[in-house]
Amino acid sequence: MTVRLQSEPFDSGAEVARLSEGRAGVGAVVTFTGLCRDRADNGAPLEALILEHYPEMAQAELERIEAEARARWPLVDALLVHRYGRIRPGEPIVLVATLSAHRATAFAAAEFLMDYLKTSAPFWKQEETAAGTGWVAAKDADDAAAERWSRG
Amino acid sequence: MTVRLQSEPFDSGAEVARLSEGRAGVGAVVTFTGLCRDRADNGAPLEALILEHYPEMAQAELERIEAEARARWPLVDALLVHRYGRIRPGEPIVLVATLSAHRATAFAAAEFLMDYLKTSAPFWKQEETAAGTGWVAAKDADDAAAERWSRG
Amino acid sequence: MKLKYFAWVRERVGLAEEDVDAPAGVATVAELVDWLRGRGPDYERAFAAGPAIRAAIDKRHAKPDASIAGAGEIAFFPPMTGG
Amino acid sequence: MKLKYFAWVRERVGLAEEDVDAPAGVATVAELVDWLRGRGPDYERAFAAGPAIRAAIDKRHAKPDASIAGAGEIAFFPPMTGG
Repeated sequence: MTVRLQSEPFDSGAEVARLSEGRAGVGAVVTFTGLCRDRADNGAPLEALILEHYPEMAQAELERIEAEARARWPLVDALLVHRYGRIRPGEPIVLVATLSAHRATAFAAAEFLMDYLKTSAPFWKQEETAAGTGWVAAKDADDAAAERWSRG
Repeated sequence: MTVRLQSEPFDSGAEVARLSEGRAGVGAVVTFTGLCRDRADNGAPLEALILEHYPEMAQAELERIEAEARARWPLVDALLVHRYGRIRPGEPIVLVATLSAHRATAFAAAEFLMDYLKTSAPFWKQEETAAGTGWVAAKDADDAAAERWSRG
Repeated sequence: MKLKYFAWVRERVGLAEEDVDAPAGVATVAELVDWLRGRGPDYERAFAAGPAIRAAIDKRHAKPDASIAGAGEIAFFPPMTGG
Repeated sequence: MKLKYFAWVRERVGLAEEDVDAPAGVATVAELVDWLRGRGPDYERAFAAGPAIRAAIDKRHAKPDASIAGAGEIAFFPPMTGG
């Protein structure tokens, strides 16, 4: 179980290959990779995203989210990688990978990790466009996505 | 949009890297990789899986499933790779990858593709163990998983 | 028409495929199965599982009451276990 | 105690962090925010968004009515937009 914060780009495929290697009981691997798009939320061409974070809390919060996922589902392993700093279009921002014996577990845990990460991990995005730099507004849809895990 | 049947192993990371390259509007990539476990369904050590398939129908059926996913969700691209023949523990069996602007879409489409593939793509697994070779029984849970997409 | 058999249906019938001419009156998948069961003990054993056996007409899933009129290729197989 | 500010809260306050001694009677996160707003126009502007501003006490999310007694580090920031 690993949580990693870094400014450098990462290679999702290589990360997951390393994670899966020699795991005999794993039948299902689900990955989510969040990429930097080439457009700002308002549609303008995007130069870059700048991700600010609260380092000590980000590490602690991601570890709490991962522990919660492991308590809810029988995971063989999980990986969370999140970048900070300046990120160019096409580059990866975040990676979530879940390894499990069965696919339903791997899917549910990966979605849960992403939903919670979006609403509770202390990262803030700025968009850099020709018009200047502006903070990205939080989306109600993200709160709703995280909320569904606390029902029932 | 690609559907591929092959007997050779594949590299999920490399497949997805190739698929994602230069896709400026993609914010979310979800992958599912199904791996051959080292145990048969009854717990005995597994030597290999042998996958039989109905080639022309498998190709057509996977294309229909993919078209259905594209009709339901706005996907930038999708990839389905399924192996047949002899597969050893630790090797990949199936890969589903979905590329979309947003994560909810990519997750939903990937789960849909896997659920339908499990219950409608004409593949049949045999388990090879020290005790001999036997056909894997279909799981009620797979039918239930596919069924949920037709509700509501 | 051509019949194809897969997995344990294939093993029990003892053939991967064959060409047959079903008699008049055999109009649906279910009627074709009934007729096949009368062709001998291998067929009887292959199709004894009844509703657990799936069919496809010209590479599309077909229900027991589907018409086989004009079908070029009909396949029989157990529930699928891919993925 | 140490206060930390992030994203546009940081920009509006004009500081990334500072050490403060809140007066007696400031017992919760909400009371601390009220007190900070009285410290000048930069603070007023930073905290005018009210409930949209989130807080963390010692690196854990905290509600407005959470007690700040014994807190070593309190952070204020907008809703998160990572991932």
